[in-house]
Amino acid sequence: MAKVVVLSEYCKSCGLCVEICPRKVLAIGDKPNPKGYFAVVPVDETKCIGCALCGLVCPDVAIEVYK
Amino acid sequence: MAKVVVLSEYCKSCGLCVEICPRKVLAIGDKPNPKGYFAVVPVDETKCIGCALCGLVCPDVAIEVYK
Amino acid sequence: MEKVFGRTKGLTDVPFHYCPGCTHGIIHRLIGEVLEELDIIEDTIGVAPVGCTGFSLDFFSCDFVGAAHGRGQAVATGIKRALPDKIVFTIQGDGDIAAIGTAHAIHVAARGEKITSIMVNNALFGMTGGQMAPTTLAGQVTTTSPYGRDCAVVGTPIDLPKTIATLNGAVYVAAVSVDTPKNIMQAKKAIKKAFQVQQKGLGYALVSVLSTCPTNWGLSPVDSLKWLRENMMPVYQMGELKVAKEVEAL
Amino acid sequence: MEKVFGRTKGLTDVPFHYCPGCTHGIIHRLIGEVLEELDIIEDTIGVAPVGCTGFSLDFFSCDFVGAAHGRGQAVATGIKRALPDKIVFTIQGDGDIAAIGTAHAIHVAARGEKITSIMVNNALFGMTGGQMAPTTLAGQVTTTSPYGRDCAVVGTPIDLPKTIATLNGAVYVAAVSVDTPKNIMQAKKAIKKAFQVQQKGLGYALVSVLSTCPTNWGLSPVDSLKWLRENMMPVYQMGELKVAKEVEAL
Amino acid sequence: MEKVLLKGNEAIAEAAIRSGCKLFFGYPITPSTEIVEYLSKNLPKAGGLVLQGEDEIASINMCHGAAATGARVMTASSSPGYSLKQEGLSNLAANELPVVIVNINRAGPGLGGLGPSQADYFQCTKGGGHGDYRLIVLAPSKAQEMYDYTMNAFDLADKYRTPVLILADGFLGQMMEPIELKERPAVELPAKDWATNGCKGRAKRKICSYALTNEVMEGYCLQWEKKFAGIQQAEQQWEEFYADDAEYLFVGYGTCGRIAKDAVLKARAMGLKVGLIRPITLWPFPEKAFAPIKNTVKGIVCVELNAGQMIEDVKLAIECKAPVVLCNRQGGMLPSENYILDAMLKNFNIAISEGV
Amino acid sequence: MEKVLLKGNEAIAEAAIRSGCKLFFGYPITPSTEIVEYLSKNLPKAGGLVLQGEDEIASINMCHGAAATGARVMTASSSPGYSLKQEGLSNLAANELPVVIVNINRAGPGLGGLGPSQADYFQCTKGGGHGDYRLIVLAPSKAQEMYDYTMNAFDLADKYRTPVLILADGFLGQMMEPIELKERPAVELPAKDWATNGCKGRAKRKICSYALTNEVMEGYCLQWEKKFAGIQQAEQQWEEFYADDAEYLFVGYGTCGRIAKDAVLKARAMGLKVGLIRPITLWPFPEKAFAPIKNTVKGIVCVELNAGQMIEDVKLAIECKAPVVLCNRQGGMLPSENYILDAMLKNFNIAISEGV
Amino acid sequence: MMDKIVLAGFGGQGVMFIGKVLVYAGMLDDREVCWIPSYGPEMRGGTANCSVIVSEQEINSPVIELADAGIVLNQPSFDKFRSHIKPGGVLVVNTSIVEIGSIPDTVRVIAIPASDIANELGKPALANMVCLGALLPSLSLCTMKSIEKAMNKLVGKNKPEMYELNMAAIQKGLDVAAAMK
Amino acid sequence: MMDKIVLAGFGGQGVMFIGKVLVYAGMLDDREVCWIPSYGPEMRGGTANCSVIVSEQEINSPVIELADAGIVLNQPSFDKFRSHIKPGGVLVVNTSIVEIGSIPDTVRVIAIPASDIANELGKPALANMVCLGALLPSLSLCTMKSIEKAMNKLVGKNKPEMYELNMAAIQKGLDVAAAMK
Ligand SMILES: Cc1ncc(C[n+]2csc(CCOP(=O)(O)OP(=O)(O)O)c2C)c(N)n1
Ligand SMILES: Cc1ncc(C[n+]2csc(CCOP(=O)(O)OP(=O)(O)O)c2C)c(N)n1
Ligand code: SF4
Ligand code: SF4
Ligand code: SF4
Ligand code: SF4
Ligand code: SF4
Ligand code: SF4
Ligand SMILES: [Mg+2]
Ligand SMILES: [Mg+2]
Repeated sequence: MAKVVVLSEYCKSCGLCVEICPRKVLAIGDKPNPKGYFAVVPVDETKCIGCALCGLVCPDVAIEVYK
Repeated sequence: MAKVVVLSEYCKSCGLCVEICPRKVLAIGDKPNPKGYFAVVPVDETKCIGCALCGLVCPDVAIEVYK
Repeated sequence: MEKVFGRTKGLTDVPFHYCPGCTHGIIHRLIGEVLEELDIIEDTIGVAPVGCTGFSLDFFSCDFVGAAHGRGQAVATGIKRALPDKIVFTIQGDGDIAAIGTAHAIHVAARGEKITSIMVNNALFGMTGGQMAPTTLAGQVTTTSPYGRDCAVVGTPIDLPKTIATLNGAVYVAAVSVDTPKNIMQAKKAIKKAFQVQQKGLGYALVSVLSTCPTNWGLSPVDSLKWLRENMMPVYQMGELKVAKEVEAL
Repeated sequence: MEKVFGRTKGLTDVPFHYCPGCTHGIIHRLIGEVLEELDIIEDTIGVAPVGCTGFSLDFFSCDFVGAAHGRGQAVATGIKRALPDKIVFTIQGDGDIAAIGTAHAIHVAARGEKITSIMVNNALFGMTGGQMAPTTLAGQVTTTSPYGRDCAVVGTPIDLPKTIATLNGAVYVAAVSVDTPKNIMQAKKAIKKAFQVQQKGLGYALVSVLSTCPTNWGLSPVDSLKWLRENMMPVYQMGELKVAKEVEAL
Repeated sequence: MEKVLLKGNEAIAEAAIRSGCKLFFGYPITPSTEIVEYLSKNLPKAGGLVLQGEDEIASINMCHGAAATGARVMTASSSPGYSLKQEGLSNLAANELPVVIVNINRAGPGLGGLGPSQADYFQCTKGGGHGDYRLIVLAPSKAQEMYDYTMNAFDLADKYRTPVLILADGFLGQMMEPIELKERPAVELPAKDWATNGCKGRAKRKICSYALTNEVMEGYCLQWEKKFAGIQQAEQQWEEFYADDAEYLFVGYGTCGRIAKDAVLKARAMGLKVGLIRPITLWPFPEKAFAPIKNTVKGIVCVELNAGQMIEDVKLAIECKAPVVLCNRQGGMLPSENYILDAMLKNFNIAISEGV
Repeated sequence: MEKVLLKGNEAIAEAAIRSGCKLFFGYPITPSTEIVEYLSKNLPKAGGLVLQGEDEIASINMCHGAAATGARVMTASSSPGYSLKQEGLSNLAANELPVVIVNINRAGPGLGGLGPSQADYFQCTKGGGHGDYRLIVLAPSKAQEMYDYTMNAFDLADKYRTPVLILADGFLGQMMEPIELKERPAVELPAKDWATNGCKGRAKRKICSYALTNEVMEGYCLQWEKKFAGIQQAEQQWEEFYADDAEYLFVGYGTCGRIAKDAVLKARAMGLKVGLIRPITLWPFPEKAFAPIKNTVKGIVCVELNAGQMIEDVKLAIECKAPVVLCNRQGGMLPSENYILDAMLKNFNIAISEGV
Repeated sequence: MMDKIVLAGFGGQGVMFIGKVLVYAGMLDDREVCWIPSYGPEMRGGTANCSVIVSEQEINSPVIELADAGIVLNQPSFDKFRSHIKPGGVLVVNTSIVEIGSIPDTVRVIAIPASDIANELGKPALANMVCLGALLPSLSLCTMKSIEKAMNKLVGKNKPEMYELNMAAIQKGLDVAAAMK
Repeated sequence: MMDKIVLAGFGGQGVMFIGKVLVYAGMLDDREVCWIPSYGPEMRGGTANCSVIVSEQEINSPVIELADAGIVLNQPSFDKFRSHIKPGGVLVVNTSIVEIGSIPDTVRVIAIPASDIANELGKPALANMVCLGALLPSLSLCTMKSIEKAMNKLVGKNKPEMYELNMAAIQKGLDVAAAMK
């Protein structure tokens, strides 16, 4: 069991986490955050394996991973 | 037959030519030039072999060698 | 459930000012993690000269001093000489360290200043809108090389770590990248070692990190990583360029 | 009888200002001879920044520009870029090129400026009365290292040619000495090659010449040559440090 | 003539090209960077060369070398970068080398901000470098003047063999306005018979500024002093705007000068006799502009984007014969025409009825 | 107290050591070099460190770093080297970092000569760097003052968190005079609760001078302006010499100040009411010294080693109420007391009989 | 007569381009014009904005204390510029992205879902042009005709299809706004 | 009362040292003193010179237009300084090296073959001290006694034999000059 949390106020919608996730857990969301970026959201949370690759590549430290 | 000429107004009496001359042709003179340096003079001109080592080491280009 | 990945204590909670997808942020995080892991947050003074990293004073949890463009390493020298027991590091752009800061880069290495420098190499002046830097690649288009960098006129890109490695006081010199998870892990290792070198007082340590500038490269963040990989990594000598004997033991 | 040795046309008839026995004079003469032999006196513009060579503008027969301390290579770049068909050279001290002029030294090499630099290395700041330079030897006493250069504090002497050789645009880098007739002849050869490199437009050429400073070393001219031989030559890598492929043909 | 829209910075660059500037050495810095960017694109087409120096010091010294050969050459920077050029500028002045320099003043001191500022006035006009020298300083107030004054700058530099500075701010540099790309006026300039460009067929030349004795150095100083005194007499430039009958006067240059015009128009609309003197040359300061009014003007408001610098020159120009007050904004902020008009009304207790 | 013979430069260095200066970063340049040489020998004995920077820019920025930690730190240079420090100085002022800087002014512009000069007056007092800032500038006139003022400089720097400059010339730097090695006066100084020395047990600190918006930057500027205005009120220093009843006045600082004293004595011996004001702080300029006399003095001779710089401040200080003429030498030359007395007699048509 | 117009949004949203179209339009009509970008470090990741003045008289002060009209393309821009419009002025708001908060009621707000409209036109990037169209009728010195000339100058020759798309978006914005009245 | 003294010669001839002896002597006598080296690029290979002022009053102007006394050790120094002595002043000339050319006849010249005398004393480097001895009687504020104190301070403790040699040379100079009168 693993869980990914996106701190959406940090997210800038760069898409690097979306690209790297081996399970396609993440996707660009459709709600702008206060800065106007469409923050990433986990679209298929249950598939997350907690590999933390998304966190590793996130340039804005917007991701937390739990396991 | 060789000849060494010291342009005494250039000479600063550093002694490098005296030291290098294989024939001991040169020596520090005893008359100050206009700048007050005791310019080198050929003391035994006839021994000069025109090797030009003195000219080569003279930092003030004060030496001419003829052959 | 346990947190297996999250924000390091080495960083404050201020969001980065960087453009979306800019890997400056990754490098910041790695440094923050190293500060935390070595437990030196409270003993460290960071220095950031101007450049995109110039606004990073807010981002790290340690004390920080802002320097003029190019002067980070001189400022760091002053700090370290005043406080030899503290840890002092600089984070600076390629333009900063390899153009206006060249003399300081050479001389902190020559003197063996016991400081750590992280160079963020994005092959141009990012902050000012993407001009050519000494590190700009052959043929690369920037706002001041609109027809592509012409090496016949301005020379080939400078590989600063290679040059720094010739100086005795530089005991650890590495060039790393943050384009893939694996390289990110390796980058962190190098950065950590560069701080450990200082902890042990061995000499000067430099880590050059290849980084993207999606904004000025005119590429998406994902494409930027690819561009970096395909264009920059072959040009710059990668890996540990110099590991002095006393550093090998680390 | 024929004159087999005498004053070259490359020099004016103004007596040098240098101290008695200072080998700056020998180096000047060699450059003058090379200018004459290559028949480029009228096509050459020399640049001398401040330092003992700073007053050499009167001594050479070619046009000359005086530069601020450390700025000779930047000034030379400006001249060469304006007049690409002329020959441009700098003559500068070790302090000048390896301390305040560092950035320019690195970047003329990086850019491959088609100029020739002659560095006169006497292991200290001569002009200002003998202070420590980055080139000062370990343990050497100067007015600012009164207890001898302490490398643990200020680093080991910098071997600039070695560092310059890492830069692609530097196509010819040599270190020579003028302590013996044989070495003087070799020095001249290197200087000549450095000018020929420029004539052919191949890139940047640097010749470092080890030189004495009897005044500030506190030694007689003869002892100074010995000191140079015994103390400086083992520290600095001598000979041709870099001969790029295109230069080999010369 | 067709007009084109250009940023002020681009106008400077275009004028340089059309002035026969063949070399540009510079280092990017906001808000001056469009100059090097525009030239990188367009100078090569005109047979010239842009070379980025490794820093501002390299750049100004490259200008030194290029100018020594007789070529027309320019560099541009902004406040911190301009500070780095001070030793170089002092050298250029001492070596009497014609170079055109641009300082797009941003807010300082220190790293400061990028907004428009006039806080480098002292640095630019009184010699930020060591020793007695002055730069001719031209202060445009709109894009067209960025263009025109740049052309003038190259001629003045060659005429007097001296570095000439264009001083503007980020606002003027970034703002886009229509420009007439006028042809250069024909000017007669002295031959560059001092250039070090190889001594074929003539005696060798040298360009340097050191003196081995104090006596010789004093001789140099007196020569330079004389030259600068000549420039001071001959080259004062300013614009007058409703100044001849003005009882109260604004003095402001660059951005402040143009804003003050609207304040003058407003005041005139109120029936107040208010005018403006806009210094165009900051050095030489246009003292002559003040000669006719210094005994009659009732009060002067000096409008500046700094803590009060040019105000000293204004006071000296009128020999302290009327009150001079400062109206300023700092740090990149601009005053509005209302703000400066208010300053005048309040400081001098001008009742609006007075004029009506 | 025992007197020792020291060169002026050495006196500065000794005073720095006795002021608890722990770090010196500098780059040799005639005629300031004895400072770094003396300290290289003696600072280590006092537990301090001398580090030669790779250049003047490195040196001033090393000072920046050291000062940020709260340490007392100094650098020294001479005119061309001082020019190179301008960006750094602007940064120090903006970052409010206490550093003592020495400029042993030599003849400029350019490479110039090594003789005594005051041609850096503008550069030193009006801000040679970019932006609105001032250095507190102290101008000693003899070796003892080189010592005393240096001690004062460190305290002023810490009191106001601002860089302080000692401005002297090569003559004062090289001349050897007897000095009393006075103990430091006890002074209370604010705690350095802003220093970046590791955040153990407290919130992190940062020292920087950039602003992301013009509004914030204007706030900074206003703060600095206020601080400098406070210094201007509180810290004017000057020496008066026969000034209270003077009808004619010399104004001169440093070397000129001491030479002018002999001119005053000669004039007084002739029965002329001549006096001297010797500014000690060049910034803030001692306007207060002129307040009592500005309505009565008949004429002022400003004695300078330049083409006329301080004369502007003198005119402003007396609001142009009396004629001010320049008496100067340049390029390293010094005026004699006779030369400057003559200038007074001639310019103001003072018949010697007038006073007798 | 004089139009002072502020334009704001994210970097990628093309506000600078709106400004350029307006300023060219003015110039080609022989007006006095000036275009003032905001610049500075805050640009990085923040909002981009510029202003344009089109005038019948010489433009002395380029300082815009309160604008006659404005366009805001994103939330931060709305928040910043809602207080920068003079009483009686107009603010065009891209309501596809912006939530209209409080705003002085002296300001006439033209709320238009520009991004959605642009999407419909097949090019999301055209939201800026849609807004320009919506603003056009409120400007005193700028007509559709001059905009056409400007657009022609700016993109016409090189990219005829872009010219068409831009003009279509402007027309659409004009129409939608007119319909809303 | 005030003595203004100029001292000139080659770098190696010890003129600076004469100056130091004089200035220390003055200080130890509680006079006001000041020692002014000439410095500058012209030093390299040229003449070295310094001046000393010993005074009963505070020394304001340190500028010496015309000196009361001088010592010149080589030809270039003589040529330069012969015109720098005030009428009635004294110039000691090392005639071992210097050829005395024209000089204002208001100046009293003490011509002394100092280098030869120093040679005889076994140390050619002492020509400077010989000249100092020759000058001493002409100074108003400097006695043999104070010179002794100064020499003691400057070299005494460290090199007693140097002290003796120096003092002997000074005495010799004094004697020879006296004998010449
Ligand atoms: C003295 C000075 N010169 C120039 C600048 C303008 N400037 C600021 S940052 C920068 C270059 C930034 O490039 P780099 O160091 O590579 O950092 P990046 O932004 O790419 O991370 C320049 C030229 C300045 N601030 N100060
Ligand atoms: C900006 C500046 N800094 C310092 C100096 C003083 N200075 C002149 S030459 C010199 C160093 C000379 O040493 P080097 O270059 O080795 O030449 P050398 O005299 O030994 O031949 C220095 C420090 C100066 N003139 N200008
Ligand atoms: S932890 Fe791994 S699997 Fe889970 S979201 Fe992140 S990258 Fe995908
Ligand atoms: S990598 Fe980070 S910033 Fe980028 S989209 Fe994912 S969470 Fe957002
Ligand atoms: S040429 Fe040779 S032999 Fe003759 S003097 Fe010179 S060194 Fe001696
Ligand atoms: S080497 Fe030259 S300068 Fe030296 S003594 Fe011989 S001739 Fe004279
Ligand atoms: S400009 Fe480039 S380097 Fe700077 S923050 Fe943006 S993407 Fe990163
Ligand atoms: S000081 Fe040294 S380097 Fe300079 S001329 Fe004298 S001996 Fe030569
Ligand atoms: Mg970069
Ligand atoms: Mg040297």
